[in-house]
Amino acid sequence: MSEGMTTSAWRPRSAWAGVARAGRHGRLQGEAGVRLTLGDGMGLATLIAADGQETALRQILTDRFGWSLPEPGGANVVGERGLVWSAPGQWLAIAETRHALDGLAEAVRGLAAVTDQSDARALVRVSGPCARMALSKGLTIDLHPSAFRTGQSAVTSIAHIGAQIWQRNEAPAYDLTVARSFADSFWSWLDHAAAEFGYEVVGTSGH
Amino acid sequence: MTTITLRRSEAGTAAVSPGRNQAFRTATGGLINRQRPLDFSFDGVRHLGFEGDTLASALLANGVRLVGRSFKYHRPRGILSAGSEEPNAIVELRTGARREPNTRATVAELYDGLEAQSQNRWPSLKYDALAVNAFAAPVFAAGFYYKTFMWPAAFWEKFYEPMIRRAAGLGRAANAPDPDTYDKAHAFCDVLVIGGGPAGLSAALAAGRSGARVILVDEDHQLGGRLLSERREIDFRSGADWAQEAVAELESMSEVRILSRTTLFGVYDHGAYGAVERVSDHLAVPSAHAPRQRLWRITAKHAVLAAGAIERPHIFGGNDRPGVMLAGAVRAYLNRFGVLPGRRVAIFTSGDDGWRTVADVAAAGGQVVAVIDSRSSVSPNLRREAEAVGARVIAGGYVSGTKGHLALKAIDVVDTYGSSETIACDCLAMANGWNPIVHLDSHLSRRPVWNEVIQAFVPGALPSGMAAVGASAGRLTLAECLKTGAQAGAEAALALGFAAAARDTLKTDPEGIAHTPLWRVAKPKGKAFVDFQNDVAASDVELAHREGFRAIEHLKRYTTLGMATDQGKTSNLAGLSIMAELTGQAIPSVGTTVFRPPFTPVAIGAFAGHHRGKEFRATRHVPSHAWCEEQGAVFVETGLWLRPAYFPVAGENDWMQTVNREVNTVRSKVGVCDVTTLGKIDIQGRDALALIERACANPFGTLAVGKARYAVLLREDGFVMDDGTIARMSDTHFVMTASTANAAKVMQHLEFCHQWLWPDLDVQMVSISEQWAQYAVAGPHARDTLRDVIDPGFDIGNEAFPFLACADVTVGGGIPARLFRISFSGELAYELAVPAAYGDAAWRAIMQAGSQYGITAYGSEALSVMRIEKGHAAGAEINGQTTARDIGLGGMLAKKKDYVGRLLKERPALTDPDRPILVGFHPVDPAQRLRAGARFLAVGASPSLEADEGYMTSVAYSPSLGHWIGIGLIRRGPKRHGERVRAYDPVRSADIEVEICSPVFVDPKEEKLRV
Amino acid sequence: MRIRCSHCGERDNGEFSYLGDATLARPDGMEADAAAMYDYVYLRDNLAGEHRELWYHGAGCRAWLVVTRDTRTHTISDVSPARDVARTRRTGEAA
Amino acid sequence: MRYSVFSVLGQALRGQRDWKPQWRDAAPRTEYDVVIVGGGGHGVATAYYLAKEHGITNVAVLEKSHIGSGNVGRNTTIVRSNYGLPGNIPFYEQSMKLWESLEQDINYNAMVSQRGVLNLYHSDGQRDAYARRGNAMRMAGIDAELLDRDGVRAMVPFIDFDNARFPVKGGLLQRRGGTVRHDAVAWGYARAADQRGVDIVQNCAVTGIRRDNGRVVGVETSRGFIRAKKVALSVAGSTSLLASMVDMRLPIESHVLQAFVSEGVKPLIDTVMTFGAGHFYVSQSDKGGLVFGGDIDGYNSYAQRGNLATIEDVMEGGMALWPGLGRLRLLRHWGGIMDMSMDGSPIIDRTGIDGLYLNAGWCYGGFKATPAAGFCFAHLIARDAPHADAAAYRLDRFATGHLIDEKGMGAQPNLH
Repeated sequence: MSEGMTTSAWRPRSAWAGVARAGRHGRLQGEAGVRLTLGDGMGLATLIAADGQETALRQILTDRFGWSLPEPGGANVVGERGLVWSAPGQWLAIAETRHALDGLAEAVRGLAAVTDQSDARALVRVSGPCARMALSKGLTIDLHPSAFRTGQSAVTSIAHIGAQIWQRNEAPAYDLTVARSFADSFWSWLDHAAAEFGYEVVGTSGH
Repeated sequence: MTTITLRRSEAGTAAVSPGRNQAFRTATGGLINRQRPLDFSFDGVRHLGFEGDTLASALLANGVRLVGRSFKYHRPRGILSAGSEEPNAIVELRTGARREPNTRATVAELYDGLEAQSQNRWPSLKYDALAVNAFAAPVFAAGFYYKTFMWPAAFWEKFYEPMIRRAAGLGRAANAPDPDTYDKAHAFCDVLVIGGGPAGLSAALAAGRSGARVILVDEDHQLGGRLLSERREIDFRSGADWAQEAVAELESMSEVRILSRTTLFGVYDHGAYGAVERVSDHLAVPSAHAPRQRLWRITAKHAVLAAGAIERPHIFGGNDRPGVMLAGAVRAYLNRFGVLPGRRVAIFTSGDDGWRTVADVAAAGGQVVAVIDSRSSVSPNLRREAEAVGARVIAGGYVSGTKGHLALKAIDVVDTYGSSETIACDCLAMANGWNPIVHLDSHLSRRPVWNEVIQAFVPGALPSGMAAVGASAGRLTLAECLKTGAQAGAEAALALGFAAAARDTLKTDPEGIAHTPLWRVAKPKGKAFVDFQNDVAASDVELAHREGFRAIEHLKRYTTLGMATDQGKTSNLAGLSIMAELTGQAIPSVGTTVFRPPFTPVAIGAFAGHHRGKEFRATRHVPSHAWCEEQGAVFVETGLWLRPAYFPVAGENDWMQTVNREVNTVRSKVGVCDVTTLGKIDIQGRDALALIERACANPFGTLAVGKARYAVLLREDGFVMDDGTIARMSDTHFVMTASTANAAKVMQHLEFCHQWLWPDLDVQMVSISEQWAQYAVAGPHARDTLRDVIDPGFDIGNEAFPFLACADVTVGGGIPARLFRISFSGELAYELAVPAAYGDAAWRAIMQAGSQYGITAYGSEALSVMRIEKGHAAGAEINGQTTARDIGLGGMLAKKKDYVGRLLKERPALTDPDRPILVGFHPVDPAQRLRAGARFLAVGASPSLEADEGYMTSVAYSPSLGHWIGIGLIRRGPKRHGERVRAYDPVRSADIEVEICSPVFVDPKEEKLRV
Repeated sequence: MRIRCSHCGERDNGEFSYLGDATLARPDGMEADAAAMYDYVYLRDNLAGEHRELWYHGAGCRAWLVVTRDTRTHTISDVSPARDVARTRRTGEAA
Repeated sequence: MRYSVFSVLGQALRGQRDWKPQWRDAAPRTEYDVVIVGGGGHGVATAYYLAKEHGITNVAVLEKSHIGSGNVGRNTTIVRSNYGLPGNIPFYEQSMKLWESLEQDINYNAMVSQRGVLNLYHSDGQRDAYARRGNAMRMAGIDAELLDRDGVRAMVPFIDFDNARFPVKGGLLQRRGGTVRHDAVAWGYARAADQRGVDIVQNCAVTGIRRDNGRVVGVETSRGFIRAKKVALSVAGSTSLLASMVDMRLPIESHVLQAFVSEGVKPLIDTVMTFGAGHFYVSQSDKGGLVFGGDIDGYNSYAQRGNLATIEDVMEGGMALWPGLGRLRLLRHWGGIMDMSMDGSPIIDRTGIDGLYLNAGWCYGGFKATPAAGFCFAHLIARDAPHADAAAYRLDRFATGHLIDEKGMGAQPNLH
């Protein structure tokens, strides 16, 4: 199936297509306070442990993928791959491309249900000196280093839109996802929130 | 008393001469920038002020004392205070769409070009026609309107009420869309310090030095609180200098955030606080990308309340005359703003604190004409100091009345022997003690308690994690403010595990706070006001007492005392004290008023933030949205979704023409519709089927892999919750759809069933609504169209893939997809699900593939027409008031399993054979139009509730039949096919005869969908 | 109001939706009778005081929670995952 | 003294000296024919109609605080009879008719202002649901008009027609709906009941309900035992607490509903308007403040205050509908405790206990019902049979399925 995909004439459309424009926006003076990198084409899948199978699942993920299953509120992401805690017994698996997760369902059969979500989310990486302040306009969780650090994640909402966020590094940089159908509205909020700091958009804007 | 000179602004002396009319500006002094003159206007007259001024201080500097008219009697009013408690000096600030009525001049920062107007007067502030009300004051006593305006009854709305409404109200709202933007932010801290005066600064320093995360909030633009307004000394420097150093130190701490121009307006449960930051209100217009205001939601582990205290006025005749001010305000104007509130100042005090005004007036070049102290015994030192500057001292006396029309000219003073005299003055400073600000600590339903020493309410027991300090805790001296603040800051930090180091006690100059409040003067001359803004006088409190309104809430509501924009900050206790006197009770026995948020009024826009206009709620777009936009689709809001409603093409000039074409094309050729908005839930696991069986009212045990089935869910009360389909992808894997409107609700319900009702079921459930774009391809050529979209090798023919089949397929050369043979339209139809990123491509591929068959895109309107033609229930029928039986689904309910809603659906009223049941309707005259919402009644019956037999739920013009059709609920419907009834629709002036028929109008034998 | 989700930590109450009394047990199975079901669906103690109640962390981890909260003061003394509470209860019933 | 323009003018000349308390602050006697628990609007109205309609004057209203200290003084003052279900329609219309003659009846100006109640709709589905409701009203002889967009624009031109997330498409208007000065209703009824001999007893908390042989014989109070032939509960917000004194569980939860008032401004809006796409409704008081509200906070509560999430939700609704509100300031917000019933409709019925009567479950609609609730409850107490207009408000309807669920939300009180 996966081999077939590479030959497809169909082009995927980025969740940000027609929504985000690359370049500098908002306040133009000085360094941009917020840097927004658009994620695209990543592989995402929900992984839900069957009752009583969490230990076995943990083992197999380590053995087969080198992944460790994060605790509640955790995110074990290295580079563009890893697992982000989403709910009790439930994680979001992340990989560079949608195909990179192709073998996951088979590998954990009987231990966990795997559901492809590669298309379900719009992902943006938020960094820059004012990233925290900009995000705090919509997020109702505390991003201060004493409360939220690299390797931590949260499922929450941002400006009435459901969101999942995890911290990638101490810069800090955050990966933030919202449901795909909300991309336009989410961006409108993000623009409003980041404009006073000046922000720069990097990455694809779709075809 | 040590006298300390305030830090003078650098260019105080000669560089800039006082502005054109700043006749009352002192030559030097004040925390204003005399190098930055600011142009402003009041009632169209231009004046100059300085940076650092408030509108009130700038007006006083220019000798403007009359600033408004009172609410009821339109009495001339001036400036009473220098802070946010101001009841009198409220103006309309700005113009046009930015006009802000009821703005307190005492806290409005001056900016260049500021325009303000007085309000509640006509034609002008000086000559206000409604000032005649003052002569009718004997009639307009508290509550007079409850006793009259009743005859004739019809006159209320037409005459009395409009008259009262026009006279009432204060300023005029702009009532144009607010051109500015608002922002929200969420902040978290260990210690929240509310108030940036000496107590708050001390608390913030103590907590901040420990490393705790501190947020310090102050409503002023400059921190320091009363230190800015008093000539006080801390550790041998001026209080203002000390405050500046404290702020500098706080600013150097990385974990301390200072929010100035920010009012902490409300305390909510579990450490949640609301604050509003006036980001741009000190500017003519906000700068680019900056909001006007920002609403802060602060979550704090501990809070230190250091909000200060509010000075109390005296209650005597004419105490509302412009020129009568709080003594602390007089000192604020003198010391902080370099303004003389009057040249000849009298002081009326009931405590030592008021005497502080004497030296300040003198130092600023004013004349103190008299000090009237209601206490008969006055300290010789105070007396000596006053007499040294030429003031008369009248101990044991009181001010009984005032003279002057638009401004104070003299006061009537009664001395201790009862003889009265008149003393000329243009400013009277009142000092009757201070009321701690106990507002915030009572937001969580805590009652303040009475403190005999300071004769005021102080915070009672506070919720854990909250401490009150300084003046707001009734610790009124500067030394106590510094001490209690530092203590509470350190304690809060310690409690949270931060090591807080104790510092040396700060030295302050001595101060006297001896005080014996005078709740009201014995014999006032003229109306003695308690609530200035609402024109509630002492006599109104007496009337309320006479009429039995003695409980504090009764007093407030009957007289409106404390209900004005200042919420009684200067009047509540005065009202209480008079009632106490009248009822012979102690003040706390009368009651305490309940302080409600917000502390001071907050712009509604700030609460809404970004969420207004189009951004009120998020908009969800379907995967085909870009194509729909390209095609000029007309969209419709469906919950949060924006769905294409129909797709007009050239030559079509009304929506019905378009929809008819779409329906006809589907029924004769093929069409495609974006149904992504349906909720989609992935259900896997050993017990997936068991959960489905318990959640759904119809049986699923027999559902084979590769098959889909209609599903109906009931609420536990037996009414229909939602319907959808469930497809079995494997033994342990199901995909369920829910209606667009109920998608989230169904997901929540299934989680409830799983987590709470049947926790032992091993089920893994997740929403896949966003993962899959889902398109209905319907019509005789649906299969032909899809054959070109689905990869070769998948047999979607009728035998291999019959009605209600489902399967995994691939499209576009290897892209995984799901195909369901289900039909909402009644045609041969499929729903194709593709990964959402390929939704756009898939849609275009379907349009391309179907073009040879004349495919059309169809929207929610055509979808709705076709489902009505097929008699399928949707939102209008599944409205929470209908049972499965009501909507014709009774027959499919399972009999041999337990499921949600099983028992209660059998209640007598729900199985009553007389209940309205879903049937079809068509107009007897085919030319007539049907309307949903019409009520059914027998032909010839006269309309009444008893005659009501049900109502039309959904209607459509059926292009297939060439006339309007409807479905609806009518008593015993299925037994009445062929009967004629009236569809009565008086709200749209319609009343037509309809015939009851089967709800399935098209292809009742379902031949089309099984081919 | 802030609720400390058993899984996510403290969140604003806007992230949750409320269902109600968590001390009620659904009369399960074909043997259950309508009177018991009526009682379960409609009647409430509606306590003024400590109240065990169901909340759903819909904008978070989608867990149902049993929150013990004083309805007079809103003070929350305990939050537990509903599924754990329900399992324990069923075990208790079985025992 | 009878209230009139003449007495007001007369007293103006006498320095308002001769006014008497509007009702006696009665001390409780040892026995009454009827004891009404709860001195809110419903309680005093019930006492008034017991006296006026049924000649029963040996009545006490027991109020734990002062008259009108509960929801009658905390609501957003709206009155209307625009209901859609047959169980509700005659009752609320009776209430509306009583409002229309109230002031002359009780000689108290409660400022009944029939300025219209306009419910906006934003979709075809909502329009049809309003048509369904409006048609039912019209069939019952009640005024209802379905306005289109232009009709709405003529009434409230300042709302957002051009940039709205959920554009306004029209509205259902009941012109006879409007507002009433809430406190005055409680005071006016208390005064009128008092004049007919009813004892208004304030600061008297009921702590127990005494029974003898399954029959109520009186109430224990903070001021002693009071014997009564009949006891009538009218304590919305606290109903379950009183019911628990006789071991009764009810289909009711107590929830907090917040209300809001802005600073006073000159007249802006002269109707009552309800947003159909968010939680917001608004009118303007005669004093100038915009009075507005939204949804309940949604959790059981006996604390008279709410939280920020709901406040923001209401304000967002307000700004979305009426962008000119931005610079107007919120002056005060507060919470009241509602009896939220399981189908969103009230209960006026006997209980399983002889001599104990129940008036409860008003959700957030009790104020508009005050006159009819008093009228029908008095009827029930006096005759031991329900008044025809309130016959549907039975306590057993949840068991029989005769629900009166206007919103179709089912047995979840916080959704009604």
